[in-house]
Formats: sequence, C-alpha cells, structure tokens
Amino acid sequence: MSVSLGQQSAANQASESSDPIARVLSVSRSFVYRKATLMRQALSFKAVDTVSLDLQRGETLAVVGESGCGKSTLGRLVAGLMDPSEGRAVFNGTDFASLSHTDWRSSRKRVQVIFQDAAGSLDPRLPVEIQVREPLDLHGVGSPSERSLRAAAMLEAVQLGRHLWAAVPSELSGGQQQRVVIARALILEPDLLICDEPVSALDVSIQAQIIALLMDIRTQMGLTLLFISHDLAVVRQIADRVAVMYLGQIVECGPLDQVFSAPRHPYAKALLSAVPVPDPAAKREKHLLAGDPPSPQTPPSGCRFRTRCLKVQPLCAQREPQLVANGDHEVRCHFSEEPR
Amino acid sequence: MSTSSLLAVDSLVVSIKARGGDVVYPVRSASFALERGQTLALVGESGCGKSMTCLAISGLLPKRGAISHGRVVLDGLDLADQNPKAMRNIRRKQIAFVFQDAVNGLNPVKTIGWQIAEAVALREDVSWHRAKSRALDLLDRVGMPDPKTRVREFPHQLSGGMNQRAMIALAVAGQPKLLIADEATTALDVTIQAQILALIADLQREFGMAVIFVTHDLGLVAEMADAVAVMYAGRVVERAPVAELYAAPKHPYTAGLLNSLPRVDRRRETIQVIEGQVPPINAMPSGCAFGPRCGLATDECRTTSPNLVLASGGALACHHPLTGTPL
Amino acid sequence: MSFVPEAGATPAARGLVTRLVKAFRAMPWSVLMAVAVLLTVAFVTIFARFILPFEFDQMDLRARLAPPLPLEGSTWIHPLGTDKLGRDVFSRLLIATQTSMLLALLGTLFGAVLGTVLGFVAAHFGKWVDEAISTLVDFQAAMPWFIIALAVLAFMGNSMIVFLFLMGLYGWERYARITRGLVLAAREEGYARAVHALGGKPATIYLRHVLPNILSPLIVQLTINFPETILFETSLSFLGLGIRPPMTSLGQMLGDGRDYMITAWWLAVVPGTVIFLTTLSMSIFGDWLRTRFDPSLQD
Amino acid sequence: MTLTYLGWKLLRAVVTMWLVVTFVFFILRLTGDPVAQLLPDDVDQVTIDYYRKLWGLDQTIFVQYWNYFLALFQGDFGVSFRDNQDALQLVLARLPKTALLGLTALGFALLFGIPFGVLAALKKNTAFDRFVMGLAVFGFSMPNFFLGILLILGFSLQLRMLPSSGSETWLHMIMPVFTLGTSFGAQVARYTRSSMIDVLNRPYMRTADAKGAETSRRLYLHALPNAAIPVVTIVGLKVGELIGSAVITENVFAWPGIGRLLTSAVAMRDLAVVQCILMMIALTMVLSNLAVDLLYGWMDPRVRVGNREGANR
Repeated sequence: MSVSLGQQSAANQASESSDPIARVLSVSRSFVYRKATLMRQALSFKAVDTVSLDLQRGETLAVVGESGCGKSTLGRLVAGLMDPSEGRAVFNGTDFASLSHTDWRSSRKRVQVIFQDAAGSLDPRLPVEIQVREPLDLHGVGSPSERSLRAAAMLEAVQLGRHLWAAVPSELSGGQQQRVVIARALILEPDLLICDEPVSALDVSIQAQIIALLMDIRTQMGLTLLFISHDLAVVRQIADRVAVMYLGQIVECGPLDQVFSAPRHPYAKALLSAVPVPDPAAKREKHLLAGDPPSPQTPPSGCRFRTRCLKVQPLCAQREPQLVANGDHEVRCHFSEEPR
Repeated sequence: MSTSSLLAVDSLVVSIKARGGDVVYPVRSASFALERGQTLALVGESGCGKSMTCLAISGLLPKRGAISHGRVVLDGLDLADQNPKAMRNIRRKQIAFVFQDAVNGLNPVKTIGWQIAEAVALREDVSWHRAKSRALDLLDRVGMPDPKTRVREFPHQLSGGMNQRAMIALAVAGQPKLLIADEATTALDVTIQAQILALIADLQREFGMAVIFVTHDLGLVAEMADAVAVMYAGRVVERAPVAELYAAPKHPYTAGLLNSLPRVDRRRETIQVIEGQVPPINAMPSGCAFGPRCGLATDECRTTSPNLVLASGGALACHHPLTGTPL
Repeated sequence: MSFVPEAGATPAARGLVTRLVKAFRAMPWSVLMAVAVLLTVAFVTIFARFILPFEFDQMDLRARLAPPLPLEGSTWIHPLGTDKLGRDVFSRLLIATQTSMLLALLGTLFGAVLGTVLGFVAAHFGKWVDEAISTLVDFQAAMPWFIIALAVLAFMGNSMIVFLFLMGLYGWERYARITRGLVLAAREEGYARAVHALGGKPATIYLRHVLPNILSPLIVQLTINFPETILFETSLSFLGLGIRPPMTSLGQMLGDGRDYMITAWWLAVVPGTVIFLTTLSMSIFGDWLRTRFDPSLQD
Repeated sequence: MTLTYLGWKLLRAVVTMWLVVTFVFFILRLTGDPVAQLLPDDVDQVTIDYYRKLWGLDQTIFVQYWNYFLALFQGDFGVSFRDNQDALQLVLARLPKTALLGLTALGFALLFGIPFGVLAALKKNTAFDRFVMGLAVFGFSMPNFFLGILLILGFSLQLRMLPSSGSETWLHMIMPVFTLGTSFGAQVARYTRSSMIDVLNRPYMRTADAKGAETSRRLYLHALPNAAIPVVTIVGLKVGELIGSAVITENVFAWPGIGRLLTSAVAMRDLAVVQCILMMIALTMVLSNLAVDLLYGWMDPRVRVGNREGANR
C-alpha cells in the first residue's frame, strides 16, 4: 500500500473523493465465550454480524447503539485493529488482510483511534509531551527537532496549557488527558479518525469542551470521522450520517436529520425517544421498550429486535428482515414506517 | 424555608479529615427544602458535593466525615443531632437509598430475595417467612420479570437493569418517606434508564414518597424533577422550580451548562463552552468558586463569596445574576 | 477524581529513584531500622573478606567453645566466641552471611528474570505457549518446592550445581503470573493497546512502555521473595543438605550449633538471630514499599 | 454447572498427579542407571543384569514408564533400601503422627489468625491494628527452625517445663504446634485483614448500612461470608508451605513423623522411601486443593451457579 507523507494535495483529494476512504464489506467478527475442552466444542457468538458500511471522505459517520451491540468491535474492524472473521475491511482501496506487518504499521499514519479511557491509553510514566511526540518517533517522521516542534504545535492546537506539557497523565484531569490523546492521534495527520466513546467518561462542561475541540479540528484538518457513541445528543451535534446497531447488526442507517427526525425502525424510534431532553417544556412521545436486550450469544430467530418490539408480528419470528434502502436511508424491518 | 417541608437542609457543611490531619470540605454550603411527595433534583458535576450531601442527610458519611455545621430537618427532627442508633432507625423506616452501581451494590453471596427480605425484617418485626413473601411481592411490584425465579438468584445472574430493580425493591421495602436516587440510572443503557425512571415515578405516586434525584444529566432533571438545586464546588448556587430554571437560569454556571448541552431533538448552531475546570477541593479560590470560569466576574466576585439569597420561588448565590432569557 | 495541580504546586515526583529519595524522608522509625539492618548486611556481604579477623576455617583447639562477649570467660579476640573446633564465630558469621546472602540474591534474581521473561512470552504468544507456561506455573504453585528440592537432592545427589538450580527455580512462577497478568491488562485496555494502534512494534511496546510500568510490582514481589529464598537456603542447609562443610552458611552454622545447645547455646542463637533480623527487616521494608507503590493499598 | 465445575477440578487433580509421577520417573532416569544407584558398589555384573531384568530396565523407556505407573497403582513404591521394608508400609506407619501435628497446627493458626485479622481490619490504623500486624510480621519472618531452637532453649533447657523431643504426651505437642503454627497463623491474620478491609469498602456494605442494618449484622451476615472466600483460597494454596515447614519442625523436635523419615531417607538416598513420600505429599496437596475448590464453590455463588444467559453484567 502506498502511503504519502505530509499534507495531501487538494487535487489528490478531489480525484479520490468519489470512492470511499474506508469500507467494510459484509464483515463479521466472532468471539469465543466458552473455550473448547476435551468433551465439548467451543461456543462463539458474532459481536458484529455481516455489516457493510462505506465512509466517504470528509464525512462524519456516527455508529450508535447500546452496550453490547457491537459498535466498538465494528470500529476496530474499520480501523484494521482486529481481523474480521468473515468479510473484508478495506482502507484507501487496500484490504487490511493483504498487508504485511510493516505495511500494516505504516497504515497507522492514515488511520487513528481514540479510546474512551484516556487515562488508560496513556503511559502512566511518561510526560505527555513525549507521548504526543511518540508517533513521529515510531514512524521516523522528520528530524528529532522537527518532531518536538510538531508535538508542541499539536499540544497548542488541542489547547493544553504549556505548564502541563511536562506532566505525567495522573497529574491531568480527565478532559486534559483526552486532549493529549487527541493530540497524539492527530500528530501523524491521519485521514480517518475513529473515536470510540471519546467523551462519555467526562463531566458535562468538559464534554462540551472536547466536542467543540473535535469539531474544530475536524474542519481544520479535513478529517473523516467515525464516531462511536451511545450518547445520541452528542451524535446529533457532530455527525452527518448515522448507523444504528442492535445485537451486532445495523438496523437503520441514513443521513442524520432523516434518522433523528423520522426514525423508521421501531428500535431507533424507541432509542431516540428514550433520551431525555433538557427542556421541561418539550412534550415528547415516549416509546418505552420492555425488558432487556437478549444476549448476543443467543439471538432470537427472525428479527433480532422482535422480543422487545412494540409492533411485532408473526412474520418477524419466521423471517429475518434485510437492510432495505430507500434512497440513502436503509432500514432493517418488515414493517418499517414509510418516510414522511 | 417553610417548616412544613418534609426535608429542610440549611447551610450544611460536611468536613472530611484527610490522612495527615488536613480537613477538606466536600460540602461548603448546601441549603434546600423538599415538600412531601415532590421531586428535587440535585445537579452538578463530579466532585461538586451532591452525593456527599445525600450521605450526610442519611447519616452514611464515611468514618472520617462529619456534619460540621448546619441543620438537616426531616419531619421536624434535626438529623444532625441524632446518634447512630437513631439514624439507623430513620434509615430503616424513613430514608431509603438507591445507588448508582446496583450490581456491586448488592451482596454477591446472598440471594436477591434474602437481601430484600432483610430490609423488610429490619423495618418491622415480622417472621422471616413473611418477610420472604413480602420480598417476592416487592419484586413483582418493581416489574422484575419472572420474580419467583429471580428471588432465589444472585446479583451476578441478573442484568444491570434487573439489579437496579432489585435495588429499588429493597429501597421501597421500608416504605420510606424519602427516596434518594444517587445517579441511579447513570450506568444503564438509555432504554433501560427510561424503564427505571418510569418505575421510580410510578412508585413515587403509589407510596407518596419524596424523591431526591442526584444526577449530572440535565435532560433527566427536566423530565423528572419538580424543583432543582444546582451545586458547584460544594455549594448550592441556584435553586428554582424546574420550568423556571430551564426557561431563565440566573446563575452564569447554570446558564453555561444549559447552553453547552447537546440536545437530541435539535442541533445547536454553536456549542458554548464553559472554559477551565472545577477548582480542586483543597485549593478553592477566594470569593466565588465559579469566578475564575465566569465571564461576568468582577473584583467583588474575586473577594467575597456570594450568599444564597432567596429570590422569586427559588434562591441564588451570585453577585451578577443573569436577567435576560438564555440563547 | 483528578484535579489539575495549581500553578506553583509541587509536581508529583516521578521516576523510581526520585520517589525513593522522597520516600526516605517520610520513613517511620521501624522502616529506618530495617533499612539500617539491610545496609549492614549488604556491607558484610560485599566486604566480608576484608573485615574478618580470622580465616573462617582457622582452628584453635586450645580455645574451643569459648563464650561470646559479656559472658564469663569471653575475650575480645573472639567477640562472639568460638565453636567446637575453636574457630572464631564472628569470622564464620561474616562468611556465612556472605554465602547465604549471595545465594539468596542469585536465586531471587534468577527466578525473577526467568519468571518475568516467561510471563512476557506467555502473554505475547498466547494460545498453546500460554497454556503450557500457565500449566507449569500452576504445577509449581501447587507443589511445595521445599519438598521437591529435598527429593531432587536425594535423587541427583547433593551437588552445588543442583542446589543453585533449585534456588533459582524457587518462586519464579509468581513473577510469571504477575507479568503475564499485567502485560495482558496493558494490551487489552491500556497504553500498550494504544501504542500498538499508533504503529509501535512489539519490542518497542514491551521494552519502552510495559516493562518500566510493571517494574514496581515486580520489585515489590522481589522484596517478598528475597526473605523466603533466604529461608529456603537456610532451611536446607540446616537439615545438612545444601551448603555443607567445609563451606558454611547461616543455616549450616545453625544446624551445626544445634548439637551444642546445652553447652554452647550461642552457636545456634547467633546465626539464627542474623537470619531472623534479615528476613524481618526485608519484610518490613517490603511492606512499606508495597503500600507506597501499590495505589490500591493506599486508602 | 456444579457437575462441570467438579469434573473440571477433578481433571486438574489427576493432571497434577500425573505430572508429579512423570517428574519423579524422569528424574530417576536422568540421574543415571537406577540399578547402580540403588545397589551397593561392589556387586558383580550378573547381579546387576538380574536386577535390570527384574525391574524391566532392559525394555524401552515407554514400557518402563507404563510399568512404573502400574506398580504405583498397585501401591508398590519399592522397598526401603535400609531394612528391606515395604516403603509404603513404612510411610503409612508414620502418617498419623504427621497428620496430628499438621492439623493441630493448622487449627491453631486459624483459631488465632482469623479473629485477630478481622479485629485488626475493623480497627484499621489504630494502635491495636499496628500491634497485631507488627506481631504478624515478626511471626512470619521468624524461621521456624530458629523458633523451635529458641523454645527448646527456653522451655526445655532453662525452665525445664516442656520435653524437647518425642511425641508421647500432649505436653510434647505444645512446642512443635506453636513452632509450626506461628508463621502460618501470622500469614492467615494478614490475609484475613486485607480481605476484610477490601470487603468493608465494597458498595454492598454501604447498601447494608443504608438499610439500617446494625453493626453485628453487617459484620456477620454481610462482610464475613464475602471476606472468607479469598482467605480459604489462600489457606489452601499455603498448605504446601505448611508441609514443608512440618519437615523442619519434626526434625527440630525429633517428632517421629513423615518429615523426619523424609530427611533421613534423603540423607541416606533411600530413593524408594523418598519417592513414596513425594507421592504422598502430592496426593495430600491435590486432595486439599480439591477440598478448597469445593469449599470455595460452596461459599461463592458466582462459582457455584454460573452466569445466567442474558445477564450482561
């Protein structure tokens, strides 16, 4: 795979803009939840089950869903951090599976990931300035003095006070740690940034700061963003397109405004209505779902959502609905609501 | 503060002795009142003292903590003066707690039924057999699926939502006058959160309980509360009926929070950010604690801490309250 | 909750050495005394040859079983008395301490390096390599090593090489277990995963990031194992296995002195006290180190 | 679930035993010709060949391995080299004395270790806590052979209160039990304390407090059942150490048990006896681990009844 260093030219970007920067084609990923022994076979379940997604250059796609729906696994598949059990994960036209170890490592200059646990993803022992510089060291970008300058510029860009650059992570607050993680991820000037719950561990006022920062940097650097979150309010603020996942599958995917203002899958509808709105005057319809989501280890037959669905029909247990597109809005439901 | 209120907290100060003899004050001044059957939301970011306030109310402060000033009056009785034994009786019958982490909040080696029955037996002198059957009724009441099986199961066998239902059953077993829900739904998924919120509202009506909702989620407050008390750095900085607070926040911190909050029902043009962070508990600035982050701060704010003053239907601690409607 | 230090606040000390120096000032008296004992033992271990008044095996049959100093009949020539062959107990004690400490140090370090390396190997390769190493770890943990050592010495004969080998294998499984767990944790959720995602090579991840971070718990384990290794050596030598005459170790001296308990009790008590003081000091120091380095124990 | 758990643990016990047997088999072969090892030096070639045939040493190593297993299964551990007695008989005759000493010491250690550990945890960071834990550090830093000698010096030679060797009366037991139990009890106290402190900080203890449960109820019904779980595990793991210490203690006090038999057999390279004792101890370890696993499963429902499907924490 060819990886160009530095800034991509505008012409280059324009010529590539038609094909997606990253795509997954019918990917699945299984995990073993009971190891094999002499007497019995191993049991596994699909955390991600036959998902296809395209990420267009410059867009922000949000993947939403509740815990255990497979959204984080999907993020890792797109990032090439995990091999799919089935299907292909393609970045810039190259299948991750076809890369050698060396090529895979240099592909990290183009794809970066931010995890939820900022404190955990930083080395507790090293000053943050060194850690922000480290990706340049790892990939041998520029001379040592250039690297330090770029690290400084990046720390300025994420607005981390200069007096904190020599601090170790435990001396920073959660918000500051997340700024360092963002700086470290962006110093290689990647094309694609995958954010896995980047703000959910943060306090309300700090959350707003980080979201504002991400939106700012996104515009400046022309980033493509895959934004994984359970917080639908944050997603509404930041995303262009949204994919809703339930038990390893995408149940609805489309432009943000269409999905949020007129969800067509009963799960998406219930999920959206369950999010409280900070406005006592807002009168909203509630679609209260009963029960817990079934275990991904034993998904129901037919439609996976049928055990909690308010409009379940006999058909739902018999046949699994497929993801059906209506324009750029896809829905997986036998009885999806007509677009308004 | 009206004397007929179920609960009146007045200038509460909580101190904690740290190792080495230092004393810190997680709660510096908390005042609010709660009427019977009403819901008060105690809102603030982590470390603002909201949980500590509730632990102080119910006598559950850690060993090194103490109420060093102020009054907590429940039904005419000042709880700050009560001995541990009396407080235990009050927790058995009058104040109940629902904690955030239900899975770890329940004892892993006891069955769900045992733990609820224990709460029943602690409230009234009934046979263990009777307490057990009450436990089953309670589980049924809180909407536990298949309660006959669940009553014999252990916390690790249940989902997070089911554990929180069990925790609520345990809390209402004593038929309390006051239920304190401390971030009770924070760890749950949003569809499960909606179920639990509906359940609490339902039980509140049925038992006529007053509820204190401790949370950082302003969306949740808007849906659940009658009145709100906003805390910042150990102080209640603004108090108001919920509609008023959201329509016209007067404290710059409240307004800042509301303006910075993303909403699921519409996209904001811009997110207005409160710069900076909460000051550390052992290095509070002089004057108003919010001063260093406030755009309206003046010299007065930097020198004198504003007192909580009663104002139309609520109370406010600010030298320069906002008057207009928010953006 | 983590707060930003205000400008002017002292930044927390970092680095093992800086932390140690800082910690030294805050040591309680018991730990200070333990450190003093350990430093003395270290001094003796290094300089025993230069300070001993007599050769440790130099006999003086005219002055057999002389008592130690404050007792009647004692002399300044033999401050700790002499043994059945008139050898100077003080000189023997110095050499015995040196032998015991060097053996314990070698054994502990060998076990630590072996265990740590195997822990990394198990975590890195996973699958059957991990299974095999984990099985060995379980086996070693399940069987009392002292008994195994006795049996091996019986089967293979009491040679120095076998003895060293047994000491080196003592306790390796604990390091392996700790290392494996910490490496896996760092890889699953932590900074190691993050550096991998940045494009770091495994060697970079392990040597630059993981090893320095897990050093503290490993050092703490070292301080726990060291006194146990001392006891392992001294116990075997006490039983007449392990170190045997003409060489001497603290255990060997004690085992020897046991036969003279009625007539010359000091022959047993003197080396026993040295063993006890050393293990005690190491335990006190190790405990203190653990509460400082293990945040879960600081409350 | 319970059955699977049990089966799994049994399997592990069998694997451990197999490893021990294999270990002994190979280490015996590794040291050279067992015939040369086991016979006096001056025997002629005919005798050597005779024994080689008798012990099947002329066959392949796999056949030998198999035969070795068969012999062990039939309780044939060989013949003691010293007096031509059956090794197993010799060991079994000594077993009750060692069991008496070991179990009494274990009881002594638990009797003191657990209550003091619990009390220290409840009175954390007080003078009492520091005193008990200081004592515990002394206890497990004291080498048991030295403790034994000090006791003999004090109580037998100076005060002449207790007998220094033998096992005839209960008076003979006092010093050995104390010697063997002290270090173990000190460790039990430490583990109990830290386990208890951990439990007392758990959220469910606050829940119990919020219910209005009184102190004794919180202690006995909520804290102790949880705190006991890790203590049981640790005690099980440390039984091996106890056996090791017993060998030394028996030596110090001339207690006629397996430990003393072992050391004398080792000194004389009486391999049949050594191998028999090794197997015996391995079996004890395996059985005690099994007992701990069962106890553990009984005490901890998270082990006994696994996760129900659909419970995603």
